[in-house]
Amino acid sequence: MTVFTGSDLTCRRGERMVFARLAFTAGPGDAIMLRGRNGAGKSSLLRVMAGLLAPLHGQIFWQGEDIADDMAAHRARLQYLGHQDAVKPVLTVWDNLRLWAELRGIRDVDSEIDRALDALGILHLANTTGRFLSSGQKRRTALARILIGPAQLWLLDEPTVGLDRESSAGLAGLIEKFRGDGGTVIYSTHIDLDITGPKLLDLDEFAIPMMEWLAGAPDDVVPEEGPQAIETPDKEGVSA
Amino acid sequence: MTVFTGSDLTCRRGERMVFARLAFTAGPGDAIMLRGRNGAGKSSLLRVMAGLLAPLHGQIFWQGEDIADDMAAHRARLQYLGHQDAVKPVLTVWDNLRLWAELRGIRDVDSEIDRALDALGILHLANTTGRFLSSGQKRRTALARILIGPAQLWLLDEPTVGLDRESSAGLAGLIEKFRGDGGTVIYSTHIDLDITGPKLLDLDEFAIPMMEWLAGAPDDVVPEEGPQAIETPDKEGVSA
Amino acid sequence: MSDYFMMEGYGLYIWSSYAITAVAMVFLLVTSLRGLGQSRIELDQLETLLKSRRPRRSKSRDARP
Amino acid sequence: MNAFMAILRRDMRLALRQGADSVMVVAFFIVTTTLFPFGVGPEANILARIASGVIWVSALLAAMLSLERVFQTDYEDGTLELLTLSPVPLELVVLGKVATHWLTTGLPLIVAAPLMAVMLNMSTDGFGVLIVAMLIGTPTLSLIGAIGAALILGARRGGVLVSLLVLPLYIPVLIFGAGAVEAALLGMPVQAHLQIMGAILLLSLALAPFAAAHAVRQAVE
Amino acid sequence: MNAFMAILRRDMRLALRQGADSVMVVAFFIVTTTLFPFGVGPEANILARIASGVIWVSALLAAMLSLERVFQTDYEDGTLELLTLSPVPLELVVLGKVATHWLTTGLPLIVAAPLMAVMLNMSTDGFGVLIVAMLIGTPTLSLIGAIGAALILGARRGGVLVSLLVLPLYIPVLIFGAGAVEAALLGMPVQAHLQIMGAILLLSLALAPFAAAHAVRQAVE
Amino acid sequence: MHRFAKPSVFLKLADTLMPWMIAITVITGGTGLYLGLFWSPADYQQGDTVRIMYIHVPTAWMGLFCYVGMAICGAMSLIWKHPLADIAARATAPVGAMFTALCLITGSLWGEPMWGTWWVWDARLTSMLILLFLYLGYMALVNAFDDPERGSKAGSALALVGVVNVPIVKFSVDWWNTLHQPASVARMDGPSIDPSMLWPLMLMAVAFTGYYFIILAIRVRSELNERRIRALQLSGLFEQGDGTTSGSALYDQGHNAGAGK
Ligand code: HEM
Ligand SMILES: Nc1ncnc2c1ncn2[C@@H]1O[C@H](COP(=O)(O)OP(=O)(O)OP(=O)(O)O)[C@@H](O)[C@H]1O
Ligand SMILES: Nc1ncnc2c1ncn2[C@@H]1O[C@H](COP(=O)(O)OP(=O)(O)OP(=O)(O)O)[C@@H](O)[C@H]1O
Ligand SMILES: [Mg+2]
Ligand SMILES: [Mg+2]
Repeated sequence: MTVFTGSDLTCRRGERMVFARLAFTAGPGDAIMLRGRNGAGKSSLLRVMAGLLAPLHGQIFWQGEDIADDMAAHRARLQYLGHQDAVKPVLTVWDNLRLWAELRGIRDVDSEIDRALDALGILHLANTTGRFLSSGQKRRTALARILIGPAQLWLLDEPTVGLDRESSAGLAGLIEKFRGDGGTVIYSTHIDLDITGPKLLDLDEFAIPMMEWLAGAPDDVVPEEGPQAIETPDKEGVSA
Repeated sequence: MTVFTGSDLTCRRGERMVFARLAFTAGPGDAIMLRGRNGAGKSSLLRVMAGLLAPLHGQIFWQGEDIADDMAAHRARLQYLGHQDAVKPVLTVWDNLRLWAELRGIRDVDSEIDRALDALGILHLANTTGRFLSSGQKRRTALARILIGPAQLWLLDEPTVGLDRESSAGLAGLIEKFRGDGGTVIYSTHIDLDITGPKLLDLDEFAIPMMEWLAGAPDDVVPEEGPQAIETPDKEGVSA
Repeated sequence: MSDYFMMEGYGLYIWSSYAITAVAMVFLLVTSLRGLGQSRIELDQLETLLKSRRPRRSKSRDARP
Repeated sequence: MNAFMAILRRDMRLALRQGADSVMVVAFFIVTTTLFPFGVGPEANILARIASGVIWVSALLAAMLSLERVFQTDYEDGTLELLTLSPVPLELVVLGKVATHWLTTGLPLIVAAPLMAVMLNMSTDGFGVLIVAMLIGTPTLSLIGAIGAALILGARRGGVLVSLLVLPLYIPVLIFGAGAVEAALLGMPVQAHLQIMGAILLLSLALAPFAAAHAVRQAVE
Repeated sequence: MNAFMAILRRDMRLALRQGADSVMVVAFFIVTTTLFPFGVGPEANILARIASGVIWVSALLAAMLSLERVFQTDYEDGTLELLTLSPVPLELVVLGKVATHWLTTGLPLIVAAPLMAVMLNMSTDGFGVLIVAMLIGTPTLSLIGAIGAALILGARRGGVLVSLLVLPLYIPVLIFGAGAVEAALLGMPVQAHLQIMGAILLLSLALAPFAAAHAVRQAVE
Repeated sequence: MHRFAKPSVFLKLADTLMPWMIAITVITGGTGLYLGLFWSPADYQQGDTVRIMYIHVPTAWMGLFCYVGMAICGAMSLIWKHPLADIAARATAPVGAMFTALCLITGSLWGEPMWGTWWVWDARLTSMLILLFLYLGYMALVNAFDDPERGSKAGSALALVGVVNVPIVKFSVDWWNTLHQPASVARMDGPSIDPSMLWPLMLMAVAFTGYYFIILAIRVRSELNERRIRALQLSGLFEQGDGTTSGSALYDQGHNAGAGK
């Protein structure tokens, strides 16, 4: 069964084509690991999946429905972790998380936050101000955020940055648990995370030889239809 | 022969004791590699060595003279590379380096910069604007800066960040060459750099157990004599 | 004739407003045209470079796995 | 509504923790207003004549100066993109931020304004209208300002830029705000002025959240 | 001296590349000045009376607004600590930055001031003195401002803070600058005013580089 | 809509229309100038200064027209998300700003002999000044981003918001207690304008409109060129001067990933 699919995705940032003709499929319990050089477009793809960035071309579906048609529903089902931690230096860890709990309409805010902090092993830091956190503790606070409220899809951009070995293993456990509950996880990382059988999606394969794109579409500076002139064969990506 | 030594160094940042009773010695041709967890104080130590930060306690000597006595001379002999690249996005690589050449009073600015750029393999980027550089290219621009003008001491804070394998090897070669010419190099890194026989200085060994420090000196929050109450034995650090 | 240009003593106001308008419009036209010309020249250069590079590049691309 | 309160609560807590935020805005307002007696000279009648204008202009500048950070810090530390991704409408989030800006900027200015009016020798007849006009006018400043603050996200030199974008849009508020006080001082009816200000407030209340949310969405792309 | 020129050259290049930097300052100056007729009303004689004060206050605010970035960007991207570590005296570096600030802020303001004077109906008698007073006064603004800009490095919310630190120090310049123009308009001698302004300039020229350099050294710790 | 506004289609259209636009502009401009300067009579009250009107009024109209055009482009960019609308708005701004500034300058040059002052804070004059500020703010915003596309998008949003201000400021004439326009202007406002003055006025207005479209075509075209140049440069293909490439440089090239981050 597949619930989350994307087809023919092309992404342009600034004047730069990042990837083209990318496709993916994922079902409940699946994990996709994004790989690629710096600048290959891992973050861009995750942002496209989250709906932060509109792809130049192609669509993304959740259970057969284009996510662009009902962004609110898509947002309600996903949790996104970006490069940045979004931890306010003047608020305590607890206060930092409270906003996100309230925005998701959690009823029992207190116990939900405590549960999340406990899962990440930073319950003892609940009343510590953000400014005094080490980078790893900050990252864990950000990770605690994705545990708050129900979700079906996790989009994690290099979640292990700044984590020590132990916390990395803990994170892998959380991901496995989420998958066990039927969640879908898509994550990018440079180091290996101990996840059982993730699908691999290598962004480097979808890189566009700029050269040919530029040569192929001399007039189409603002291409409407995507770079039709590319000769790269249609990649299939991962499939369930 | 030792030219650059420090003794009994204690460093406090904000309210936090970073390291205490640290000592080091280095001679011409020596390389010291700083290691330690995030937040162990590697950057702090390098800043103390550069004279950017005054240690709470202890002194640093260059050929027997306290560097604090003649900062201008110390500055003239050292090249410092921090976490930040200090590359202006709106200036070209060449214009970025020009200021530093001019401030060091280099006579033949053009050829000196070209030489430095060539050594880092980014001569072809000379006229590229900073904004369009990748992080590795930015880092190499920053590294080109330390090649401009004569120096006796290099203080490099994680110089390999953002460099690909090849450029790392190239950097190691530059360091070896500098050492061969009698220079002293002190650098911090999380990954291994291919340097022959660096001395190791593990900052974790000099960490102060905050608990004990606070417990030992309840009303001595700003200790004048360093944390006397600590029971850790007086470490010797590396010695030539 | 010079009476005409004097415009009952208001010549300075009238002619300077016409002149300023003309200068501004010509200036904008010239800078726009020059910008277009420059962009064209630069684009042509890059375009020819692109054509000349193309075969060599795709070869080296094939060489990589 | 719940989301609105959540944002408002968090932002107010941030503003208060970050220390004396509104104190600084008020201080800027007072210092700027105080510059005029130095610049124009101390004649009481001249000062009284220009008092309402000077107070309004200073209030505009003070409100504008604090605009830059309505979204900026959230943008820089990644909070803004998470807010965009949260299930609540972004317009509500924007409204929460506008409310915080008004509570930390507009409201303190209203408290400080009569003080400055006394210093500038304004007749007490105008005080009531001054306060009422500011009560209607300052929320408009916050609303319009939010659009500017959202537009400059990611731009170089946001500070000066936001003033260029926002000040021309503030001018109607200035005209009718100062006009109302002027009219009150001359004993003329002020109803019309205040009604127009109310209309501007309603208009910007209807438009600004959408425009600012649109700009924020563009910025986090 | 060489170092001074190097800094000046680089900073000017930065300012010009970064696009229309001084244009924006001038625009802010013009917009702020324009606000007053809206606030005060269009009567020509009132405007003429307050013209010199308004122009000076607007110039102060415009100079102040661009202060924040004298050191800020260099501080944030690590350039400032490298400058501190370079073998040339930091005071010279500071002086180079002050000169750039003046060239990109003070000088354009002097060019724009007569235009605003015309629009505010100031009598042409005052123009010459206005320009001379601004020529002496604006470098003082840049010098004093540099101290404030260096002091707030690393502080949150630099913009408002710098205004609080710097504006009170600007008041003497404001008093004598506006006073000189006023005197010229009344046909009185202006010598004394200008001499005092010159003295303030010399004093700040002697003190500001050291104070600012000291503050910078502390900031990069 | 999308298909029609494709850059290539636009450029082709502009190419075919260009000679016509130039012809119209030159002919109407020439006749307008001739009629205005030689044929039309001096006004019985304002004398020859009335000849300033033949540029003052068309520039005023163009200043307003260009702003509305910009706002329409902004709306199109919002609704259809078409990049060409952003580019057109961006290309319109300098023309509109120039015409607005020219209106202010010629108005001042007319005001000095007629009213005895260069400037009064009259509602109509100040509304024009604010319009100039709106243009300047737009141009500053558009150029303040490293990514020009983002700048254009932000600018379009601003243009759309700013247009609300135009009628507000215009109507403020009724409420703002002000010195009103002297009678000399009010007299001309009526429909009683003589055909001998109306003709050159209209011809000049047509000529200015033609000029605007010519500049628009030129600037849109060079903006499209610039975008392609940036794309080419960002590709990293042309960074090294000669053929001698070191290994790492070769790795950087030709890939979309080289320069970012
Ligand atoms: C800086 C000064 C001035 C500015 C900014 C200015 C602005 C304008 C504007 C914006 C319009 C177009 C109004 C519309 O189409 O709704 C206009 C029209 C006009 N202006 Fe001016 N004006 C100025 C000075 C003058 C002066 C000094 C005179 C003559 C004494 C004058 C005479 C006219 C006339 C006759 C029209 C045409 C009105 C009509 O029939 O639509 N203007 N001006
Ligand atoms: N400006 C500062 N003010 C107060 N405390 C600071 C400051 N900078 C760093 N610290 C603290 O000093 C300690 C040492 O920091 P330092 O940057 O030297 O660590 P590091 O070993 O370089 O770590 P990393 O590997 O992350 O670079 C950390 O605990 C940090 O929280
Ligand atoms: N806001 C932006 N505007 C324009 N181009 C961008 C932007 N963000 C990223 N890019 C470019 O898009 C490309 C892909 O960036 P992205 O951040 O997706 O890479 P990544 O695979 O996540 O890299 P990393 O491993 O460094 O995180 C890069 O070449 C980058 O230069
Ligand atoms: Mg990434
Ligand atoms: Mg460090």
